[in-house]
Parts: sequence; C-alpha cells; structure tokens
Amino acid sequence: MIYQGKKKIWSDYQKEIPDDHWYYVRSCIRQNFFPASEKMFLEICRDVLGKDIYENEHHTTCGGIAYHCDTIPQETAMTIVARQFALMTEAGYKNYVASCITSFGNYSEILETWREFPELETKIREMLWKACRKEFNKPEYLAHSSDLIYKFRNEIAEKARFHLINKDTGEPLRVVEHIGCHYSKMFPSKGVGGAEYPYVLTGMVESWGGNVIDYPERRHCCGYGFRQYHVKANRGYSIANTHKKFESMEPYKPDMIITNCPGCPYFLDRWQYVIAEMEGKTYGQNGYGIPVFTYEEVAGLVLGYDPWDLGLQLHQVAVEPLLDKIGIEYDPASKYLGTNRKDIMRPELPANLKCH
Amino acid sequence: MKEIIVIIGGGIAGLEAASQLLKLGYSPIIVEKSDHLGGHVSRWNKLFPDMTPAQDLLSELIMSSKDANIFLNTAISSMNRLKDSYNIMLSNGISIITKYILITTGFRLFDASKKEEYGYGVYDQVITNADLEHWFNNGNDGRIDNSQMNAIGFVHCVGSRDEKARNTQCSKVCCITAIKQAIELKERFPDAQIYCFYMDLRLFGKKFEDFYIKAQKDFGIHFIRGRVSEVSENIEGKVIVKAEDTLAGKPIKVTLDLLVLMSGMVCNPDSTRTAGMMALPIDSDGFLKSSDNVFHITSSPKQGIYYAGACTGPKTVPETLAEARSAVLEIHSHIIGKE
Amino acid sequence: MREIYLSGYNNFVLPFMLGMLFVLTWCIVGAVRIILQLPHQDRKAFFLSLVNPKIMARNIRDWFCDCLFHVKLWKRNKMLGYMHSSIAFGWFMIIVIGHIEVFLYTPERVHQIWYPIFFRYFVAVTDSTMKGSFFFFLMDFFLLMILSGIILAIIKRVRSRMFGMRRTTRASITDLIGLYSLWSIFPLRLLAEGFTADISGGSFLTKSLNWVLHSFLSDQMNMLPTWWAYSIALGVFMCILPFSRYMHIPAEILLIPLRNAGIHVSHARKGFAKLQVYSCPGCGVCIDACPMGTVKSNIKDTTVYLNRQIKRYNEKRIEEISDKCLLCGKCTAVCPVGVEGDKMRIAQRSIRKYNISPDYSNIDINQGNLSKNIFVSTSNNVVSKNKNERVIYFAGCMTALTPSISKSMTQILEKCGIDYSFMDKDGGICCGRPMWMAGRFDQAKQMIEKNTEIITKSGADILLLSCPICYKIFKERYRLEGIEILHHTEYIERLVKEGILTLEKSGSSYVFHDPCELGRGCGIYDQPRKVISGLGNLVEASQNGKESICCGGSLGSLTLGFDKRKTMTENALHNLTIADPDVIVTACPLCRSTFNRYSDRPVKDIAEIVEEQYRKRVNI
Amino acid sequence: MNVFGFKISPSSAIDMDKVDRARFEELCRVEPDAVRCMACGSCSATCPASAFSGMSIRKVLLMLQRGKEKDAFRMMRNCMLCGKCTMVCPRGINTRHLILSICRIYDDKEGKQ
Repeated sequence: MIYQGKKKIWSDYQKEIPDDHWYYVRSCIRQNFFPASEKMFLEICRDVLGKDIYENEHHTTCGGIAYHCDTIPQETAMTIVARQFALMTEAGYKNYVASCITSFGNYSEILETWREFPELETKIREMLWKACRKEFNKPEYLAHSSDLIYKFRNEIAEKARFHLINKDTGEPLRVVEHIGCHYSKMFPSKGVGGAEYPYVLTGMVESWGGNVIDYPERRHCCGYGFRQYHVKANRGYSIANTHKKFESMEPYKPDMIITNCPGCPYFLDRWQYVIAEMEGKTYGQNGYGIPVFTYEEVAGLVLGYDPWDLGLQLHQVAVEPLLDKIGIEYDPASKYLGTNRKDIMRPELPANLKCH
Repeated sequence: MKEIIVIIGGGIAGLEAASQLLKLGYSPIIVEKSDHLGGHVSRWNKLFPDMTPAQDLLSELIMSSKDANIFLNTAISSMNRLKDSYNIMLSNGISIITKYILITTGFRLFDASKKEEYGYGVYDQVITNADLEHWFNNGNDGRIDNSQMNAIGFVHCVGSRDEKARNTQCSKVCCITAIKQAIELKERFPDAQIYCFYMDLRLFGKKFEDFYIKAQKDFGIHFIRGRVSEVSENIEGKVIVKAEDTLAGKPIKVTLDLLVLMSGMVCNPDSTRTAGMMALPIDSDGFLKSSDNVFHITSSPKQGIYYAGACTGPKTVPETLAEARSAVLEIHSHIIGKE
Repeated sequence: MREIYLSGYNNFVLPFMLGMLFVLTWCIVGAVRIILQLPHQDRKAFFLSLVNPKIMARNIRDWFCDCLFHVKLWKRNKMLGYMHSSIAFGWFMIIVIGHIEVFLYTPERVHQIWYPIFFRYFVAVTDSTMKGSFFFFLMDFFLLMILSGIILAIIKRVRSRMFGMRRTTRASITDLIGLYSLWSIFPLRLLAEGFTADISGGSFLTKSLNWVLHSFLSDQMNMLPTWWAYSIALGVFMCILPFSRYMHIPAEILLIPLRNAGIHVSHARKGFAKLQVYSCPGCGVCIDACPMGTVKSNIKDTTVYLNRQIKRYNEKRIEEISDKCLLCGKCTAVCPVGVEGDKMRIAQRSIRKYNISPDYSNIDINQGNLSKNIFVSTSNNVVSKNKNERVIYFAGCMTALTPSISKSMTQILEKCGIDYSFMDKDGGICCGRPMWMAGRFDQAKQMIEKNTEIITKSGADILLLSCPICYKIFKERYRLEGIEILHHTEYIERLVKEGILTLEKSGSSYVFHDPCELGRGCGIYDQPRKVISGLGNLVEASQNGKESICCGGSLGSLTLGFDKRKTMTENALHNLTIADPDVIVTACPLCRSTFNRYSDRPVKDIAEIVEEQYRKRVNI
Repeated sequence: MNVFGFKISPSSAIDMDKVDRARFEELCRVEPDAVRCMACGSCSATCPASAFSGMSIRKVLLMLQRGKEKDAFRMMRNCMLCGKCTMVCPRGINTRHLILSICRIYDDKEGKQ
C-alpha cells in the first residue's frame, strides 16, 4: 500500500463544509439503535465546539428507505425532502446537515436531479405548495453530520482525554472504518475523499491516534441493503454480505469498527451475534466480537464521556475489552442502570459470542 | 531552394516523415519537446506481432533521419499565419518560416491512477503496460518480484471505451499488447497463471488471431470476459481482483501477485495546445480532427498543415509509419503541383 | 517301393515333431478357449451350424476359396493371388499327396506322422514304384509351384507395387523368423529330396537336381544334413507360428465356420474378436485401403497394426488406433480373411471406463415438439398418384447443418403427394449411431428406445432417412415392427420405379460418392446410380462401390482433429474427379459438407439434384 | 440450532484461488485444443441436447476451468455425442473426443450409474 497515493486521491476530493449555523435533521432509525449518538453529536457541536446547530421537531423521514425499497416513487420522496427544506428555510438556515447517510444520499440525489432537470424541481415546488402551502430554498451547503466531526476532528483531538491507542503497548489501535454506501458511492465528489478511499472517518481515526486498516472488502456493503434485510426470505443474503466483510477483515485483527451510517453499525454489531450462533465463529479476541461504534460514540469516548452515557450498553458486542485497551474507566455495575439509575434489566447472554 | 518542412514531434511518425522528406530532397526540421527521439516507442521493448525489438526500428529511423535539422528539448512557443506560410517561434528563441507543417505529436498514455478502483499508485503490485515494457527493457522495477510469481492479471481497456474515464474510443492496440505482454511474462514465469480480463477482444491486424490462439494454446493464458470492477490489497500485499465472468454469468475473484493495467491512448495535450495556436479542430474523441476520416486522414482543414500518426487517433506502429509516408507524399504532391 | 530303414525313424525328425506337437497343442487349446469364450447363444449357434449341411457346404467352399485359393486376392491382383495361393495350395497338395503316397506304399507307417513329410528319406524306389511316377510328378510340380510363389514373395518384399500394393506391413521380428523359416522350408526340401532322388525316386525337378548335385558332389553324407536342415526349418516355423502372423493359417480354419454360423464380435478381446486378431495374415491390404493413409503417420494405425497391438496387449496403442479410425469399413471390405476392422475398433472403444455417463431418462418425449407427428396430407397436390402410405421423415442431426437436403427431400415428398411428417424439424433425439460408434452402447440404446417410442407412436408406414449414419443404426439396432426403413436414395428410386417421380436426362455428368455407412454399411450401391443415370451422365470414380474412399469427415474417428482430415478429403475428391464430372453427388449430409469445404466443383445430395431438376422442369 | 429461520447464503462467486486445476490440466494434456475456445457459442446453438439439459460444451469447459464441476456435469447429462458441435466449431476443437475425455477424467460421483 502506497500511502502517498491515497493522500493524492484524498486531496482530489475535498468538499466545502460550512463552519457554523447548521440545520440538523435526525435519522429515522438511529435513535432506536444507538440512542445516544445523535444526542452526543449535538452536545459536541454545541458544548465542545461551540457551534450553532438547530433542529426542528416537525421534520419527518426523508423517504429514503421507502424510496430504495420501491414503495414510493421518487416524486413523493422529493416532495417530502422539499418539505424538510421548507422547514429549514422557515428556520432561516442555509446549511443542511443530515444525520443519516441514506438521507444524505437521498438529498444529494434529489439536488442533482433538480440540477439536471429543473422542470422537475418546479413540479415539486407546485406539489409541495398544493400539499402544505410551503415554499423552500435549496440549501447552500449539504453536509453529513460526519463531515462536521471530520472538519473539527483536530479540535476534538486537542480536547481529547483518550486516544485510540493501546495503553499497554502504546501502539495505535487497528481500526476498520466503514462508510455507508450512500455517502459517496453515488456522487464521489459529495463525500470527503471520494468513493474509492473516503477520508471522512479515516481522518477522524488518524487525528485521534488510531490506525486505519485497509482490508480487501472495505468497499462492501454492511449487508443491510433495505430490501435484503426487510424481507425475511432475503436475510440469508443480508448476513452473507456481513459475513464476507468479517472474513475479509479477520486476518488484520481489528480492535474496533467505526461507522457513519445508521444501519451499518447495527448490522455489523448484531450480525456478529447471529454469525456466532450459526457458525460458532467470533471475530474479536478471546471469543469476543469486534466492537462497532458510530463516529459520535468514538468522539464521545475520546472526549472522555462516560461509556454508559454514550449508550454503549446497547451494543451487542461487548465494548469493555476495548475500553480496557484504551484505558477508559467505566463502572461495570452501572452498565445496566438507566439515566435515572434504575435497573434497565440485563439481556440474555448469547451462547457463542462472549459478551461479559 | 530546398523547401523547409517543420515536423512537430520526434516520435516514429516524425522520424519516418523526416527520412522520407530527406529522400525527396526536402529539408525537414524536427521539433521535439523531450530530450530524446522516438517518443513512446523509445521506451518500448518488443513490437507485436513479430516481436521485433523496438530499439532496432528506432535506430533505423534515427539513422535515416539524421540529416534532418533536429531541435531537442524544444517546444513551440507560438505560431502564426503569414500570407501563404507560417511563422513558428520555438522555445529556444529560433523562429522558422515554413509553408508546410506536419503535426506528429502522437498520443499520451491514459493516466491509470484516474481509474481509482484499480489502485494504480496506491497498491504496490499494480503497474501499467508502459511500466511492464520498461521492466522488460531494464529488468528494474521494485513492484515485480523476479523470484516468485504465481498469478498475474491484465486488465484490458483501462481508460478506453469508458465514459467514466471520458474516453469512449477504443485504443486499438491494448488487446494485442496485453496478449504480447502476457506471453512474454509467461515465458519468464512459466509456472504463473496469467489472466486477461477483457470486455471485447479487438484483434484486427495481421497475425493477431494467431497470436491470440498461441496465447491460449501454447501459453495457457486464461481469458476472462468481464471488466475488472475493483481491486483490493490483501494482508500479504497481493492484489485481489474482482470482476464478473460474463460468460459464466458469475462474479469472479482472483488473488494476483501482479496486476498490469492496459492504459489506453488519449490525445496528447501538446497536440491540443498546438492545435489551439492554429485554431485546428478537435474531434469528439479529443484527438485532432482530419479533413475527413476516409480519404484525407493526413490533411488538416488548414492549408499546409498535415497530420501523421496517433495525433488523430490510436494507431499501431505500422499504421503510424504508413501514415507518415502518406503525409509526406501529400506534401510532396502539393509542392510539385505548385511548381 | 521299399523301406530303407527298419525303424522308419531318424533323429532329424525331432525338430519337426517338436514343432508339430507344439503347434497342434497350441491350436487345440486355443480353439477350445475361443469356443468357450463365446457367449452361450453364439456357441450354440456354432455347434448347430456344424450339422447344418448348407452351412457346412459353405464352410468347405470358403475353406478352399479363402484359405487355399485366396480368391479375394486373385480378384485384387493376379500376382498377389498367385503368390499366396501357390504357396498355400501347393503346400496343401504336397501334404495331401505325401499322405496318399504313404497310404499307397507304406500303409503300416501311417501312424508315424513324420513319415509323409520325410517320405523320400525313408524309402527307396523299386521298379513297381514307377507306376506311381504320376505322384512323383505331382510332388515335384507342386513343389515347383510353391517355389515360384516363394520367389514372388521375395520379390514382393522388395517391390510390393508389382503386386498392386503401395505399402506393405512392416514385419515384426517373429514375423521375420517365420517368414525366413517358411521361405527356407521348400528349397531345403528340394535340396534334401535332390540328394535322395537317385535312391527314393523323383520327377523332373528332384531328379534333375540329383543329377546336378552328383555331377560335382559325390559324398552321400551331404544327404543327412540337408534333411536335418529341412526338419529344423519346419520345426522353427511351427514353433514361431503362434507368435507370428502365420497363426492366421490355423486361425482362419476356425474363423470361417464361426463367421458362417452368424457370429459377431461381442467382446473386445475374447472369443470371436480374439480369433479375428489371430486370423489376420498381416498381408497389409488394409494399409492401402485405409483413407487415413494419405498422412504417413497414420499408416501404423491401420487394422493390421491394431491386431498386432492387441496380440501384444499394448493398451496405449490399442486405444490410439481404435480411437483414430474413421470407421469407414473399407479395411473390412478388402480383408482377404474377413477381419472386421471397424467392429473390432468399436469393441475396443466399448471397454473404456467412464466416470460420467449421460442419461436421457429426463427427456420426456411427450413434451415439446418431440412426438407431435402430424402427417400433412398433400394429396390435393398429386403429381401422378397418391400412395396410401404415411412417411415419417427423420432428417438427422447432420442434415440440420445442411438444410438444403431436408428441404429438397420434403419438396419431393410434397410434389409426389406423399403424406409425411418431418419428425425432427425442430430438433430431435440423436439416432444413437455416433454414441454407438464411440462404444457407449448403453447410452445409444437409451436413445434408440426414445426414438423407437416416438416413431412407433406416430403410426407411420415408412421411416425415411436422409443420413446414412442414422440409416445404419435404424437398420441394425432398431426394432420397428411394421415400419419400413428407407434411405432417401432408396425411396427416390422407388418413386421413380413406380412412376410417381419422373426424371429427365440432362447434359450434366455426375459422379456418385458412396457414403461409407450407406454403401459398405448397408449395401446400397445400385439405387442411387439408377436415379442419377436417369438425370444425366453417370461417371464412376476411380475407386467406387465397396471400395469407395471415405470423405474424411466421418464421426467414426474420435481423435482425428479437423486439420488432420484435409488431405483425406482431398484424396477422396481426387478419386471422385478422375472422370471430370460436373457435379459430385452423394447421399450423406456429412460427406456433402465435408467435400463442399474443399471441392472445386459443386457437391450435391442426390435429393437436391432430383429436386432441382424437377423444379426447373416445372418452371419451364 | 438455527433459530433464525434463515442461513448465510452460500456465495455464487467463482474464487479462482480455490480452483483445483489438476484435472483440467490433465484434460489439456489429452485435449490441448480445449483452451482454444473463444466462447462464440456455435456449439451450444446447434446442440440438440441443449433443449433438454442446457448442454453447452462451451459452458462445460468454462465451468471446469472455474471449479464449478457439478454445473458442468449437470449440463453434460444429455449429450448425445452427435457431433454437430464438432462440425460447427470455428476453432476446430474436437468437441466429441473432448466430451469423452471429460467423462473419463472427471468423476461425477452423484450422477454415476
């Protein structure tokens, strides 16, 4: 691997990311899967970086999942998106930041489509007006929330209490970065670093002390793929993809996986349990899995937040071995205590995957 | 008085034209930007289909054109049209007035690193056809392990027939070059499995089909119909190539010790620059546009300006040489006609 | 005649006796083994044939004609025929007359089997004997006949072309020993009898020699060594016989009754096949006959060498030879003893072991177009009269590649107002012959079953075939009760004969190429010629009919590559165009496309020329 | 025990790294022309058995080289050895003998009779 070669490609794909005044839209599913991530993002933006970030409780789904599942036509998805833009316009913002990769891809696709076919935009404006009497301006900048963390990765690093370094050996942690497919595969120029070697997460990992590993199936989908998972008959295919990725990264002995998509961390995390049940195979050390994190969780960890406040107890794969490796202190007793210190009950432990 | 003819580009087209012009009693001037003559051929090892050493061809060409006026390390600074001639300013300060200009600026190899998914410049074991020829010539390339080679791959059409690479034309010579290089590698590494990933095999020339059959039968080279989709590096530093075997209708994957990208021919930016000076038209494929593509392939729309070789599109060596002779004949008949 | 020696014995008879005992034991054991190896029914048929006077008569005729007179060789070349029959018949007669002499003069010595052989040593001539000078004359006469044959044989070794043979077999070492011992037997006998002729009597040859010998040799002691030498030559010959090609002499005696009993090769190496191998005289007539002989390297792949390799159990060569063969059957047609080179090869192929076996049980003949045979009534288009028969037309796989044949044939059927159904118009199941030729009988039988079902179900009266390859297997292996199987040459000829189809002579000259499977395979030679004669001027090829040369395209060969067949096709074309015909006519789709590839003149199927000519006539 | 109601789907991909070439090489020693195929498809287009089992000697050759031997055997099931493919092959491959050689060298354990 020639690092300079990759750097050259990264330099070719730099995108403009607004500095401040962001209009934030949440993901449909992340709050269920990794409930603290979006909260942590807002906290980092506001408290750590001191930025203006606004969110509006009236926004809905972007329609992306339904669109990709072929259950709604693109015009419908566009009208939904137009409404989101109208909310942003009403709030007086111009920088649109999406928490979800599929939303980000959906927005990018719609904006590109409108650019190519302006008559479609006009039509959508009419439809939005008919539907809810709203008007909108297109955002000046469109960013994914990981773009913002990427932009301020070095500020976060300066304030970091921990680094992605094995405290015993002093070696950088081996990190697998997994980018959501809709981040830049559709429009390489819309993602930091392009589609082939997206830099958005690699940049964070490098700033925070880790080492990104480049394994053969790095480009491969996590296996979610909407229709693949949503239809039970197709789930074998969904897990086959995840399985392929783990088989490919296994020789590199990764310490952790960092992702920037709502579905990916969920599937990379949960399917490890299913694979362990089906095949009896685990990919981490000593029968554990490879812990999977969202970038917000990782940012929270390096900034010194309490792992349980970050919601890490909701992961299937135990995070404790990694926390130990980095040297992050945590209270095992409070793992299953809610914010109100009440017991949220322990999950049943799987047979093959070691989970503390 | 001897007629002066300026030849822009000292590749094989320029050299052959100069040698023919000398024979006809004219006074050719070769303007070459680099420090050596012969262009791409000077870095090539052997030429298909007879495996002629490129150096033999080149020394013969240089020998027969040695009486021409040759300016190396010289670029064209400007050009402008006088009444019935052209004034050319060279970067070395010399200015020439001539009635006839022959553009033989040739092509440039497609920059393989633009096909990011193939990892040229990122993976250690990915090289181009030009790199391989260079290795054949001097045996010196850190990316090629002389002792151990189990599997080698060739990707045809890198940057050719590819809208995403902004080149829709076929580079014409890569298929046969890939077969030639595959055979040469198999001769050096007889135990290695060699795979050629192709979209179409476009082998049109004399003896090319024999070459193909020889590659299949005598050298056991595997031809896989399917364009490589992506290349990765595994933990041992080998490259993993993925494609669809379209004839089997199945995805295919293979681990290789070396991957050779058959970079195609694209128009030389110097051609475009030179054309810009004289407002010469550029064709949709990016190459210089001839008066027409059937009857007057060596003529430009401007009087006194002629083309030869790959500046008008991908060509083989024999085609380039033939075109150089043809252009010389055009110039000659034009001069005779005027007298 | 009186005896000189009381014992009637001398030590020199030992080599002969040794050889005789050895060869007799060998042959008896061999014959018993071969008969035991026959399948039960074949053995039964053989024994029954021996008491059938008609078959026995045929056996006797064949023994004389084939073993002694070599009638087939006479037909091929007079010199060759004379050479073989002079030795065989001459020797036979010497043995017979020798025995007659013993019976006549010394009947008490009959039980001493060496006695007739060395008769002249043991007896002295008396006055009364001269009554038998007739036998003396005969003995010398046949000895001379043999000697003339041997001189010819020696000449043939050097100049085989004089005997109509371009190439001859390369003898093996045992063959050479046999050959030289055989050659030396008779000159030695002459010499020995020459020495004793003054005592034992003789005729024009022996007496004259005796006179010559005595003119410069006086020592009577020369006599014994020559008798020894004669006996040794006999002994050596008989000892080497089982290991040389001369084994054909006893083997053929058994082969003839077995063949006449209707026995076929059923096992690649045992029984009848083994007998065929040993019956091969190694004469090499098959070498010139083989169409592959145009390429010199193929000469070693002819039947004579197959037999030799089978004797040697050289499995690699057996496989090579049997797989390469085009199965044109010409070697069988020309073989003087009737070794079936093609069947032998198929038998060799049949013992291969395969790990993958095709299976056609999944083919449902009721599905698709396979068995939808609808007979199109074209009676309203009657040219002359409507025949009350339904024809099922099976064009065959190869005809699918030369659709002009099937098109012409269906046109003819329509014009003649025949009710027909084109069975494999949209493809069908292969007839099984190519699979059969590859020696995979079980697979071929499965195909035969499927096709039989389709054809029987159709309710047709006639099965019409365009491809001789199909025709042969349909004739030989299909059981189609009540359905007449015809090749289109036969059918066209019949239509012409019945006046349904009329022909008109044109000025063109045609040569007919007899396809292997149609001619040698099924014996159809006259019908196509009759049809062609009605269309124009029929000229003949240099070699035709039974000796027609394979086009080289045969499916019979498994290993001959496309590039290796070109010279064979060219040779066959050369043979066909000797009389410079305008059109080459054949009756096989495979021959047609093979010839068409290299021919300098049009190559047509017989159906095509009939249809073409008919069409022209109607258009005018 | 699998309680999920689905399994990891097996990969349909060809992994050339795992292809055992030994038997194909053995085949090539007997049939050196086997590798001359240029995948024109004439053989399968003319094949009467293709109607019954999708037989295509082109695909068979390809599958054997790609380690998908079972697929190849399945296709060969209905080959009738009629020789049409040999007649049409533009590269002059002796497909009939090739088929017989495949039947000898390879071993279809499941389809054995």
